[in-house]
Amino acid sequence: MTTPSLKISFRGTEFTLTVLAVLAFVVLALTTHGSVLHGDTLTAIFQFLAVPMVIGLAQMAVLGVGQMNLSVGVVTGFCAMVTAWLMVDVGLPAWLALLAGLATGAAIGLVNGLIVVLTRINGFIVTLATMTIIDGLRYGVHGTATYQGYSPGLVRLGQGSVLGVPTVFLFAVLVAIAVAVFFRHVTVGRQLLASGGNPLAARLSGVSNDRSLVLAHLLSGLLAGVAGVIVVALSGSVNATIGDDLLLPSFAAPIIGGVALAGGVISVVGTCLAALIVRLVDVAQAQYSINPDWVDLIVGAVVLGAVLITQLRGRAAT
Amino acid sequence: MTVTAEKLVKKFPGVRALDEATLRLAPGSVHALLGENGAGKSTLIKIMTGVLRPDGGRIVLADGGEAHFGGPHDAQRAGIGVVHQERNLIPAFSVAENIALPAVPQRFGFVDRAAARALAKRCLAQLKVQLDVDRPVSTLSVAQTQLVEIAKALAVDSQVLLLDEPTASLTSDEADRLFTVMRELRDQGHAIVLVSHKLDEVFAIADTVTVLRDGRSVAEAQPLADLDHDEIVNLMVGRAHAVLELARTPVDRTATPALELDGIGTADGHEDVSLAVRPGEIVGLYGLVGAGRSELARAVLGLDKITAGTVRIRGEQARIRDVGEALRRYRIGYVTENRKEEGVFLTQPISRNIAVTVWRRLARAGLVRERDENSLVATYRERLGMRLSGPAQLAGELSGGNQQKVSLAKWLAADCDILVIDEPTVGIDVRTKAAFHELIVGLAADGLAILLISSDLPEMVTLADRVLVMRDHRLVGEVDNDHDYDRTSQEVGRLLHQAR
Amino acid sequence: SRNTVHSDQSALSPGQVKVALVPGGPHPYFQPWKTALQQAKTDFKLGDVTFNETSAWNQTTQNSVLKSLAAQGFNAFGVFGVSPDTINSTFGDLRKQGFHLASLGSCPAGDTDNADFCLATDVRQAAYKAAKSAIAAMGGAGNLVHLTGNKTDSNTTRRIQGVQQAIDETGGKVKLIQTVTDIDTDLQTAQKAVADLIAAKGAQINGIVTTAYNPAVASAAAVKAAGLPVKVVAIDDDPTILGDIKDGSVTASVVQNPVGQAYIGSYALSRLAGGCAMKTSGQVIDSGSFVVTRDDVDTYDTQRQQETTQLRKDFDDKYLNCPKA
Amino acid sequence: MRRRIWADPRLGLLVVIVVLVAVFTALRPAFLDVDLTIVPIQSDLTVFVVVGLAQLAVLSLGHMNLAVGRMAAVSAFAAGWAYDKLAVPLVVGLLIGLAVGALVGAAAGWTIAATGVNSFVVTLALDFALIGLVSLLYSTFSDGVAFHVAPAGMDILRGDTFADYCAGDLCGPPIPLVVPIALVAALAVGVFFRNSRLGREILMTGSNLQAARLSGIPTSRRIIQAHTLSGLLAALAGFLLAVTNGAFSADIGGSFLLPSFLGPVLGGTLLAGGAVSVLGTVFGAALTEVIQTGLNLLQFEVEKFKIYIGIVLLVALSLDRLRQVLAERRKQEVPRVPEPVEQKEGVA
Ligand SMILES: Nc1ncnc2c1ncn2[C@@H]1O[C@H](COP(=O)(O)OP(=O)(O)OP(=O)(O)O)[C@@H](O)[C@H]1O
Ligand SMILES: Nc1ncnc2c1ncn2[C@@H]1O[C@H](COP(=O)(O)OP(=O)(O)OP(=O)(O)O)[C@@H](O)[C@H]1O
Ligand SMILES: O[C@@H]1[C@H](O)[C@H](O)CO[C@H]1O
Ligand SMILES: [Mg+2]
Ligand SMILES: [Mg+2]
Repeated sequence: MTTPSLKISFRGTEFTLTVLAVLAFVVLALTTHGSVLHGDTLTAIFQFLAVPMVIGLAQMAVLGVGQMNLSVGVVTGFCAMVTAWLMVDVGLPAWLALLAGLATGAAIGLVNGLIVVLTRINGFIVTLATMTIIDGLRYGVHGTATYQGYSPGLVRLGQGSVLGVPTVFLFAVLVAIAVAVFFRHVTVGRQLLASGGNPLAARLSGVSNDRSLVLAHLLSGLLAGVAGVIVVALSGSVNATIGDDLLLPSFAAPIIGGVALAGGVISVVGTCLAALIVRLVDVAQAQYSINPDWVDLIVGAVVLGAVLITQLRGRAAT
Repeated sequence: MTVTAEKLVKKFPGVRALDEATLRLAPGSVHALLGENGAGKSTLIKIMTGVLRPDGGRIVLADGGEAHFGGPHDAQRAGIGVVHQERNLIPAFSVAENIALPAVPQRFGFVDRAAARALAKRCLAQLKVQLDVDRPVSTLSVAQTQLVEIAKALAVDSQVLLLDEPTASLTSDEADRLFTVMRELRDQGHAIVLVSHKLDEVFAIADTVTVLRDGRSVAEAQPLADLDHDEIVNLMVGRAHAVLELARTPVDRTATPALELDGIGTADGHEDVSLAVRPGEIVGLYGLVGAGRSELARAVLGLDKITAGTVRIRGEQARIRDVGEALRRYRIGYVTENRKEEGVFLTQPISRNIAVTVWRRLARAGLVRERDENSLVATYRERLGMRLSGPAQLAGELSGGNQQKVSLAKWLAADCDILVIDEPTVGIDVRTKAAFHELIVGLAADGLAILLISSDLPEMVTLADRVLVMRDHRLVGEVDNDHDYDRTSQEVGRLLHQAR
Repeated sequence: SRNTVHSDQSALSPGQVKVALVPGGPHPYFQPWKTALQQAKTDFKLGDVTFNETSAWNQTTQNSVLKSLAAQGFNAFGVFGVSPDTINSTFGDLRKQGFHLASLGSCPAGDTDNADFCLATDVRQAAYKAAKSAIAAMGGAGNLVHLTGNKTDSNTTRRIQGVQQAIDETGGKVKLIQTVTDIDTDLQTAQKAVADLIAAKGAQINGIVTTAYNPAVASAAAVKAAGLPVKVVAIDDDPTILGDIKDGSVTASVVQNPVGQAYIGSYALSRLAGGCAMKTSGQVIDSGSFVVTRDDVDTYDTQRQQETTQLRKDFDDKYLNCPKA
Repeated sequence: MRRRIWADPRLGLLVVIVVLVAVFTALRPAFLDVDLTIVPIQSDLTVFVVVGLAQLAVLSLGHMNLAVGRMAAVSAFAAGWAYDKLAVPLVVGLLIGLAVGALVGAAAGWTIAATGVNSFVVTLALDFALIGLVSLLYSTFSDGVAFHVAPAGMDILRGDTFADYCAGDLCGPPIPLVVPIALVAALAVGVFFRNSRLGREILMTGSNLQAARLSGIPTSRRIIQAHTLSGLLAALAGFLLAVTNGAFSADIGGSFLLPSFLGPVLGGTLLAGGAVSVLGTVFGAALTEVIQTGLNLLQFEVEKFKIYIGIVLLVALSLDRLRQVLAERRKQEVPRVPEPVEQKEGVA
């Protein structure tokens, strides 16, 4: 079986982004005299890449049906808090708490999706409202205080590595592969993209757009939950501020990665590569001691630049 | 399988699209569903395929049971397949996946791509179409998407197949292949419904006919053999339809051409295209799909790049950068061929759709009054016989033909000297078509210079003073039209197919 | 302009005084305000008290919270202004309408305070102390990093100045290699910034001084996890930080006096409502800051209580002008 | 033209607003306190209506402006700088601010029109860039993060209501002086999109870019103009906020983004483009403000407060949907002229 989408395209967004990422890495390595190639630095880069990657995928899942999910950030924070609460205050074993954290994310996503379908209110607005609600719930768990000292085993696992690769990053990669397989090979995943690409055509072909919408939101919530448990395992301490800075990055990754806002076209690889590029900007800031004001300027330029380059390459190709 | 749609009623704001319409289908026959634009044909088909729910009436299946379609899926399961009037494909998906979409072959919840591709290949082969099934649909031409759409309907094993204007954008070759498949299916006992405005093809293939007029069935499942062309038209129109003789005013061939192309080459590949259209003249531009006629028009209007030659307007050399400049400075209008994508604003009221080209003229101190727009609508509603519930109705709610009228009306309103009209009557019913023809001739009589692009040869012969034939982006000859169909069509055919 | 006087400016009995404490938003720093406020209510027999942290770090929201509370009948406010640059206008409005106001925990930017008084940490001084103790822990030489909060907050500017002063006093023996701002927004951002910093410069860093909560939590955890010999000085005494001091991952924390701010602030407000006036309107009063180390982690609160008692005395003796009873 | 009033989304909003005001007043009579509730609500509303209009200006195209807040911030910086360093009068500073906002908006529009990159991406990138820029500007040109200036008239504009102006015994209503500014802006934007050629051509561009181009509309110019208008209105909102706050500071606009969408979208403006509702935007902003103030008066703890605000929003929106469904049913019964107001459903 030959799958056309597996062919490597030298014109696609993924290729451009790969070149960009490699280039950025080489420049960083050269100008810091190899500092970024140092084990600790690499570990830090990839450990903190896991969450931006997964959160980008969470946004991508709903962009696939032409929706947006403004609640991804707060859901991540809420799931992290719930997981920690279950371990610290309820005393559940870590694995059970993690599962509950994931289930919480999925449940919130399901509710988002159901509201969108039942009320026909635009998902942007629905998730704006649920974002506000979850933001409140996030503080309801433990107020402003920080959870710490839960399951040392989990934290050891979260901060550890396998063959030099941080476990959380490996986990994120597995999640990304699962998401890619879902959208490429699983029937409901394809139907979801069909709904996003042309809802009327999908409906006329017997695809339930409502089901696609609910499913996309559910997946988005679940992935936000995944990001939440990654935070719990990686950082060893969580509080209600977790997730505050995730909303804009959640959009930046898929959009730079070539995902269409209109729906129907997604790119898992592009989203992950874009997350990496944005992450490299952070790293550059620390390496060169850049004033954070400049970092924002740079991120702005990188976002626009990456998209422009892809666009221009795309245009040149046709 | 017999299916009967009995006394279906469907109400839309302002209209009863169906008013107790009945359609009886018998296995082993091709059934033509005819009617003017807006008669309710597509609505009937949408109800029979679960897309719309009727406000009255019922659908009875073979076993005498009443069907209640909650959605397209239910109709599909009941064995009813369909090709809708509008294209409905997923742009980013491959041909194979689009064809397989209504019944995705799967294993354990995973798409079985091999099976999907095999299915797609089989359906395309049935239509004798060569197409890479892995190509994304977004890269296909209009005709190709139409073919994929038909293949998709064949993919579901249905006993009843409803085809809503399937040949509108097909070449006659492609249409013939479709008819062959339709005959095969008929012979296997399928019931097939064909909606078409091309009566020739209806007579060529259909066995029985139902005619809709204003949502009512004025002929129900009559054998087509009992009727002739004129009788059908009279049924559709509701009165004796006189074929009008269009009186043409002779053109002054010595006058300065209103539009003149001299040795034009374009980025799209046109070479050395020269032509002239004089005031009062209708110059036809004929060719097969893909010959480059629309592209030439687009280049003249500044939408594509001109790389060689000169354009002269009323004798003056002109550099047109965009449609706005064409309209305002040179008084050229362009009636596009794709009304849905380029011609009308589906989500906007009809008034704005028509007034968009003349706001500059209507505006007082930059402000436009609704009253002025509405009177424009009244004018063209009358003049073009548009069926609409009011100026505030959204263009998207109109039937295809009426949308086409809106698209033309905006250029008529703009009061141009030169009109480029691209495929004006695709999907337009006979009466409207005649009215369009009358209109175009009238415009020429008023002194407009008209460049008419059409793939409808009879239309060319009816309207054009001269027919230019384009092939592979070059003009290959010119036929002076004496309105004798046989002679002109032979001439044109010769030019079209002669060896180079 | 609007001159309607809402709160009766004649002397109120304590039972008529209703105090509302309004922090900038939800933050661990303000949690002690709740209990201190209740204590004040009992001790000073206040009519009613409330603690409202719904401002969500948004000045417009805080303004409407304040007006809503006023409409509810609260007549004395202790406010941590979200935006030190604009809070004075809000104070001015409320003052005009006859309410009593204290800026608590943070003073408005600039030299004037339209509130009756400001009772807050001298943040410049506190940052100076923090940097000093970090430098001491580093042995008086080496490289220091400063992690802090929102750059558009004038407190941040003051803290940067305080740290710089301590650095300058070492005569070049300690170098400030980086000041990282804007990482107090959320914990994960702080964690990421600290991880990157340690990865890039871990070997050069001898000390980290943090003057915001999330960076403090993140630095303590990161240094502990990496097993680096870096001295971390944290801020405040949230249980997490105290735990870090006890287990040695944090060398010291500069503790402020939120309890004193809320308790004494409420006291002074009730006195003002009772007919007293500030001798100097808009007076800035330091609520004190204390360096807490492992040695005094269990006892530092005594010192704070003493200082708080002293604060009350100072109000009675130095700051307030009260009619003789 | 006959219009069915219940089919108008704005009516639904008005009903929800009235009901909420009644409920809040019953629970907390202080809701009607003139100085502490009515007047401040109007001042806040002034800012948020203009913020909503700034977003609406590009929603007309089916675009988004994620940099509304930061456009307001740079404009406020420019105005503050002019007051501080050039000591210009109030109006001149305002004009400078507006010009800067318009310019930044035009730059965004130009980038979008010239490159064809999605507006979401361009304004997202611009937002990042401006966050950094604003901060750098303030740290270079001011004493850190704000200009504390009060040009003549600013305090009056900030604090006064018409009730402060009396002719004999007759005083004006308790309406802040800034309110007419927002009203004029709303009216102007309304007329612009409803009646002006330019505004209508922008809407047509939003409705179908290709068809607009082929109808002779200079679409690139219209895109730039819509974004310019957005920047201009963002600047006005920034100025109004600076005036209400009393200082031109770096954090102006920091919380504009969500309200900018709430007003228009609650008011029935689609994200898809081609149709806008100015009156709806005013009502949408008013609804948000009423909910916020009402819940403030009810004094919830922070987490409950947020939860309730979200729930009330959802309920308000769902009620509006219910009204639409009912209106649609009636529409089926009575043949009527359909509204040019749009209802796109399902996958957006
Ligand atoms: N969604 C809709 N909303 C409102 N009116 C509609 C809608 N769909 C169809 N109509 C109206 O119903 C009538 C029948 O339309 P229909 O599309 O069935 O015509 P048709 O016979 O297929 O015409 P054509 O030959 O032009 O395709 C027309 O008057 C049309 O304007
Ligand atoms: N068989 C084909 N395969 C792929 N693309 C095609 C094919 N035929 C036409 N096209 C494309 O479709 C478009 C239509 O061509 P063009 O408009 O130049 O032709 P035309 O002579 O105007 O034909 P039409 O009658 O369709 O208007 C062109 O962009 C052309 O490249
Ligand atoms: O001083 C205070 C506290 O330390 C807390 O961080 C809240 O904001 C700061 O300005
Ligand atoms: Mg039809
Ligand atoms: Mg063509």
